[in-house]
Amino acid sequence: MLDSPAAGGGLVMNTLMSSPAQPASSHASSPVSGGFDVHGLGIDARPDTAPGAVRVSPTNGQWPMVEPGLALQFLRKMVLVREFEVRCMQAYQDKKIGGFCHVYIGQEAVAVGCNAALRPDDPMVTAYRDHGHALARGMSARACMAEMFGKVDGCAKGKGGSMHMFDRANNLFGGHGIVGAQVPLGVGLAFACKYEDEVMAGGALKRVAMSFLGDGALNQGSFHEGMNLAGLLDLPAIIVCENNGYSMGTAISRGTTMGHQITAKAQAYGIDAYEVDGMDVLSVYHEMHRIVEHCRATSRPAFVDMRTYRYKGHSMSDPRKYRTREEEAHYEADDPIGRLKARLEEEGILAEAGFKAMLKEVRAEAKDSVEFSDASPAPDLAELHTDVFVEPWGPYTGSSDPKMLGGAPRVPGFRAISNPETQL
Amino acid sequence: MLDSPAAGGGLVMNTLMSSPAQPASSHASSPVSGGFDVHGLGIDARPDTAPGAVRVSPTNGQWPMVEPGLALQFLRKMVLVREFEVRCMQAYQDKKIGGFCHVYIGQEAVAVGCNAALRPDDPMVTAYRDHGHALARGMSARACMAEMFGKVDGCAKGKGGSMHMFDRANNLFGGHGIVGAQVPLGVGLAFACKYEDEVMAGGALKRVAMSFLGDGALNQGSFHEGMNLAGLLDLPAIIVCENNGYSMGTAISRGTTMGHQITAKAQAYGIDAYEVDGMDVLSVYHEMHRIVEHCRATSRPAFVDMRTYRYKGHSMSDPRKYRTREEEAHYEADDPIGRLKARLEEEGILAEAGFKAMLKEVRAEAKDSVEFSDASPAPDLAELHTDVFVEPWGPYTGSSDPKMLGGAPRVPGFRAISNPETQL
Amino acid sequence: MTVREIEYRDALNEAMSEEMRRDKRVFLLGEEVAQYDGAYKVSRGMLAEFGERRIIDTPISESGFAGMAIGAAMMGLRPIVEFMSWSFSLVAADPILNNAPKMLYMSGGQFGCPIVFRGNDGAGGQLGSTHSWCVEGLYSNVPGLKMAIPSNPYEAKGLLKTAIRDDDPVFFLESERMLGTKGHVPEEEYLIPFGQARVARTGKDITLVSFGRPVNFCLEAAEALAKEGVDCEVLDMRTIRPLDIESIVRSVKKTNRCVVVDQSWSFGSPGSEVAAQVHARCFDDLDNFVHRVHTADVPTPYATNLEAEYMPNARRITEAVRACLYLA
Amino acid sequence: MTVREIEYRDALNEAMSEEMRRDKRVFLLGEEVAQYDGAYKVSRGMLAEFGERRIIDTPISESGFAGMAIGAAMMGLRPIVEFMSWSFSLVAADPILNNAPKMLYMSGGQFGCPIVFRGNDGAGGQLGSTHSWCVEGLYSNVPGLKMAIPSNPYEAKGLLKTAIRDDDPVFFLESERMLGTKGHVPEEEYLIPFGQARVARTGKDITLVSFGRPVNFCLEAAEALAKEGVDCEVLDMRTIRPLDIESIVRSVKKTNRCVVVDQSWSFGSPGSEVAAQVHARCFDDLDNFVHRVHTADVPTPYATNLEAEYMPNARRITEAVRACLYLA
Ligand SMILES: Cc1ncc(C[n+]2csc(CCOP(=O)(O)OP(=O)(O)O)c2C)c(N)n1
Ligand SMILES: Cc1ncc(C[n+]2csc(CCOP(=O)(O)OP(=O)(O)O)c2C)c(N)n1
Ligand SMILES: [Mg+2]
Ligand SMILES: [Mg+2]
Repeated sequence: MLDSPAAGGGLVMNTLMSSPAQPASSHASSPVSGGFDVHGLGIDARPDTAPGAVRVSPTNGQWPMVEPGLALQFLRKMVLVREFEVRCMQAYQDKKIGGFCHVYIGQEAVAVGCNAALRPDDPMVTAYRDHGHALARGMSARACMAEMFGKVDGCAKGKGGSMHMFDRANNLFGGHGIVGAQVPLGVGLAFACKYEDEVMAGGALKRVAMSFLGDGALNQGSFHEGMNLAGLLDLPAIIVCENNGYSMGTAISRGTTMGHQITAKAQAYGIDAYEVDGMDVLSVYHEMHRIVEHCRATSRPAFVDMRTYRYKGHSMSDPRKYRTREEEAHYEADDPIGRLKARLEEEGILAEAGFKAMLKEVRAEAKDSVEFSDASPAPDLAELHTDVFVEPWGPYTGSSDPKMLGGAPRVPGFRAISNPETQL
Repeated sequence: MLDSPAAGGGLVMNTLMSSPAQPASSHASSPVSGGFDVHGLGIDARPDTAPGAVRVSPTNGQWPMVEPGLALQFLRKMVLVREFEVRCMQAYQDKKIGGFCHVYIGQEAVAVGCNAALRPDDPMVTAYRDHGHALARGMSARACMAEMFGKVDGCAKGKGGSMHMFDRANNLFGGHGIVGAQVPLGVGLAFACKYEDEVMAGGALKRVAMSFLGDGALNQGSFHEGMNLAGLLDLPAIIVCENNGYSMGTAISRGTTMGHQITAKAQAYGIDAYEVDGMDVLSVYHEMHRIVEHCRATSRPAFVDMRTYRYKGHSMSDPRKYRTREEEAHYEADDPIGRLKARLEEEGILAEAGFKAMLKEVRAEAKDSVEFSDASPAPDLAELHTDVFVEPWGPYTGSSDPKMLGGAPRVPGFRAISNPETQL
Repeated sequence: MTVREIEYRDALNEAMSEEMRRDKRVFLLGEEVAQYDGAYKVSRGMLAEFGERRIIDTPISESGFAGMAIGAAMMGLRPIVEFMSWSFSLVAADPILNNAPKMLYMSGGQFGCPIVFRGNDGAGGQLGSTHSWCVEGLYSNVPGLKMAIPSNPYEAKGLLKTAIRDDDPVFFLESERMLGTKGHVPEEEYLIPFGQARVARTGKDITLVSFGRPVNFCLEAAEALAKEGVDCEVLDMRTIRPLDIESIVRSVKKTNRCVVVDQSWSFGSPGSEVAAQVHARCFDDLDNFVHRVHTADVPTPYATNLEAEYMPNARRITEAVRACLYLA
Repeated sequence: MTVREIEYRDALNEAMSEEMRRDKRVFLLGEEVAQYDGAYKVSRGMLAEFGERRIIDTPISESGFAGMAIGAAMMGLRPIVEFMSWSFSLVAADPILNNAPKMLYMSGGQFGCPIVFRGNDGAGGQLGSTHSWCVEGLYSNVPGLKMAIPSNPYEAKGLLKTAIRDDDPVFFLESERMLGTKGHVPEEEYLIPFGQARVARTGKDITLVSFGRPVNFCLEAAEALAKEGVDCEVLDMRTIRPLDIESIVRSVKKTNRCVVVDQSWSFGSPGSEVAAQVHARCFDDLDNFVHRVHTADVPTPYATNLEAEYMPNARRITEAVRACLYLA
């Protein structure tokens, strides 16, 4: 155990192969800190045996600071996600956003830290709680907000909505609405990374694919089938479980066996499993950086139990009766933004005035995204019938009126892949 | 490790809770015996910590003999299954059996030993390789064979076929054709056992439900969802993986991560896992008896890695190119029937003449099942439209000829349940 | 008779609660049905009344818990499986289509499957492509199942009670869009038999055939058309399987024109089935071909305006009626 | 042109092998496709030619490997996913229906899904209830996918090559019953475009519309009927989506009668869709309603005699034709 409970995240590699003699549940009752621990397990710090990675460790419970520019970027992005989500909630109340809307407040360190550990050409895929990932990946707040407003300037022209954020330029392969469904997709992204390297590009690309899922998705068969495939085919797949302790109103222990130690799920597939403190962006970044580079070097999949917490309800209509306000307050006190801000001030990188300026800028950006989306036009009704096929055909409008599809413009060959040696 | 490699099956309970410090893979390279081990792991004998069960152990590598009448029943049933399957193969060649036909030769000890460990009122469900289970449960060879012949005297009037053997009188809830699909069903049988006890019968019944699956089914999501539910709801579900080392032509190591130690799959759900030598009916019986009674007492699920081998191809058309004839011969030398016969002779329970008489009788029974099935009539064409609904309605025969279903007779209330306090 | 107005969700709740009081074999399981009182509050209060043995929260494992419930039904229990949305039933397609509707047949009549699968069905509310399934378009193709789709609170209660008592698997398609809709539901017990359409409006000029929520759009369109002097008969089919084709035929033989309004995609849908059967049965009676109104043949869009255009609505129904009457 | 007869399975093999030679992005995955040479030997020899990177054995995880292939397709690869049988695709219904056909739409045109799902479809051979699905009855309801169903070796090769080159998801429905059937397949390369029906037989009295294996039953029935002086036109639709309704309409306007033969269950099927559309487009041309021949509306029975009665066959087609011509 680390000295300071606040430090939280020691990197833990949990495989039957590497440390079988270490009783996994020895710290089962130690909370992360304070009296609340929705995950039912403290994070302990067993030795990291991952080969080939530069070792970065917390000292006195604190993760090393990163280069100031990067640290400020972390802070700015986390604040942007939060301010953006606050605007979302407001817009949802104002009925400018429809459908389901799942905000990411509390989990910002995860998307921001994970994304920073990736290369821009590494593909990423996530679930429906996806605004944070989209912004972290580089989607503009405007495109993200306009999508939720159902406007033509949205990332998907308003056709996808809050749960389905796609961004081809930034290699974000979607938010996905069906719980667990994105795991096999993410394994497929990893498959493609490896395939392109081995069959087409001669080993030059070395990308890894990162997939996110919620703790509730651990109970879907698709997660298990995806894990087995990743393990079997030795795919560069990094599977990050954003373990916020709840799936809707179900605490993890009520829905998931071994919920106190979900790394057991990865061990069942012989996949290296890590526990990471997701409330500290420095922890996330350092840990994920090593996991990512280890994966890039070995093409072996990894599973991450990313301990985090969502401050708000599951979606906009959730009264959160299944947990106490005290528990929420406890986690809010452990806030990733607050934590980084304090570190930056402590280390003299950021002063209060600087933070205020950043906040002002970010708030303006969030506000602008709303104004932009208000002003953006609704998609033309003709859009109803586009993007159904790359090579259009149809539609079948019933017996009254069969007619041909207007159709989307041909998408030119998708992502350009290094000389596919094809006559196409 | 036991002294004699031939003994094979020590009972192993494998949970993170009970023996976390024991490295699971320490014997990973010890074969069961000889040079072949499709499972990639020797069976070791860690202490059995299952509470509340009478301890029966092998001495000098041999499991204790059971009461002679029971032992002879084991032998007879195993021989019956084998002789029956030989007849099936013949009838399939003669095109009297259609569709797919998966024979059970080599695995007889599993169905026979497991069934003997159950009470007749304990429900059972299995996959498509189900003739052995049907016969072990008590279905007549006639009903089983006639089903495969597609005749009206078949257990399902010829409507189910080889993969779908149902026997309500004997509480066999089907063979099921979709790989893995029967696992949630079996968990549901366990659910019903517990529900009837708790909600309706006041704890009087105490049944357990046994489900079988092949090693290939470990890769289906339904297995995982079923396991999680069984663990979560504390169901009296015993899930037996008939690990014959292959799913069609795929050796377990090529399709299943941690294939050398599939108990890891159960540990992921906090479910007690056992490894049992499935080539020795005494091992199967003793081990399963304790597992079953432990489950009955605690209502906790159990998972069994039942090591076995199929001597024949996956189905009738399989040339078995994926393994050597030497490997097959090795397992055939370890034959469950031969093993029990030798023990019975050794212990003076059965003499050669007695065995011959038994064999003759059983062969006659198998032959009779063929003759009976030959003579049995095909179902009446009207049967095409029966058994679609308990409360008939329909069918929709297309626009040309919509008409009402003749319909099955109302099934009277299914299994009679202890006073359901219903006004129905 | 007391005139009492309650919400669609409460009508469903009453149906389940009454049947659970009546028969201990009945229980409810699904995601968030117990402690959360139901994601949409349909099972509000039921945990308190029936306890956790009979109101069971499940993990997000549709295939697992649907299969589990089918096993329990084979044992003689009578599970009600709540899918938070039918859109989430695709991961459970194998147990609900390969097991439940075939068990009786495959076992030669030995094991039935008295189970109700229920949940929200249909687009609307901007839930986007993955969450807006009208599964009647898919699943009604499968024999061995019954399928009910209530159009208002009264229907919801009466049909659900029948579904729970039915000895066969019933796919019960509710509407998230209507959960808060109020309607008359008597205190007195009633059941609505399967396979008997309801004449929601009598008329002589044209027959509108519909299922579930769109029945209301038909009534809306009929009101508007009445002002133009067009007198529509509206049939609420109540069940898709069994389909009460006789009532349709009777009506069409009177009106000589028919429009089918079906919220699912057009291709190979209940709507095409009705059209095909009406043509077959009323070949000499029809003055025009059966017109059909469906959702557009595209994945469900998110944007408000696109989604509104995508779905059947009173305007589109009115247009179809006019076209069918050669008024367009 | 060389006259060369090869088996249906080899026609499929050639289509895949040629396209894999042509385009490195194409690969094949599925259960037993590599080391076993295919459960039905369709991929015989392909591991030897293309190696284990491109011919990939998978575990029995249809949902997992279908989803994985969809992810790979989003990256620009062109997977061919073999389902040993389409009957096993129900466990993968979510990825194949919720992801593949909707990705382009949900992403506003950013990510397509150039993938082929292929495998055996249809009853016959006594595989029983769980293994005899005609998934066209279920899946053709879904927009965003294309669906091809070849009726002989020539069609199988030409359509599969088109499917592999198509930039959209294609559901390719083969027939285990026909894998050993021989037919003329030229050495020279050819592709068969989607959405263009083939006139398998010209005739003037009645139009038989069919898909896949039952096209052959129609031809058989047509031969028999010719002896009775009934001259049938037989259309092999080739693809269910897109449906070449124009060719059907052209033919029906000539013959004035139509029978649809569809191996799937009747309710809400491709057959009901064709009937509904033909009635709409040929309302004034038809001398009788469109008659339909389907499998019986029951789960698939195992027994030989029941299964034979269950399926569409030449006798039942002949009866429907006679009925449609008022000869019965
Ligand atoms: C297959 C499926 N079942 C149910 C749902 C409804 N649903 C949406 S989110 C959710 C909870 C998921 O929780 P978790 O995976 O922990 O993610 P979190 O919301 O905590 O980010 C549920 C049940 C769904 N989208 N898909
Ligand atoms: C979902 C599904 N996929 C594929 C198949 C085809 N199939 C039937 S048996 C089998 C192999 C199963 O192997 P295993 O589970 O080890 O059982 P065993 O045959 O060894 O008894 C396969 C792939 C199927 N029936 N269901
Ligand atoms: Mg969660
Ligand atoms: Mg096996």
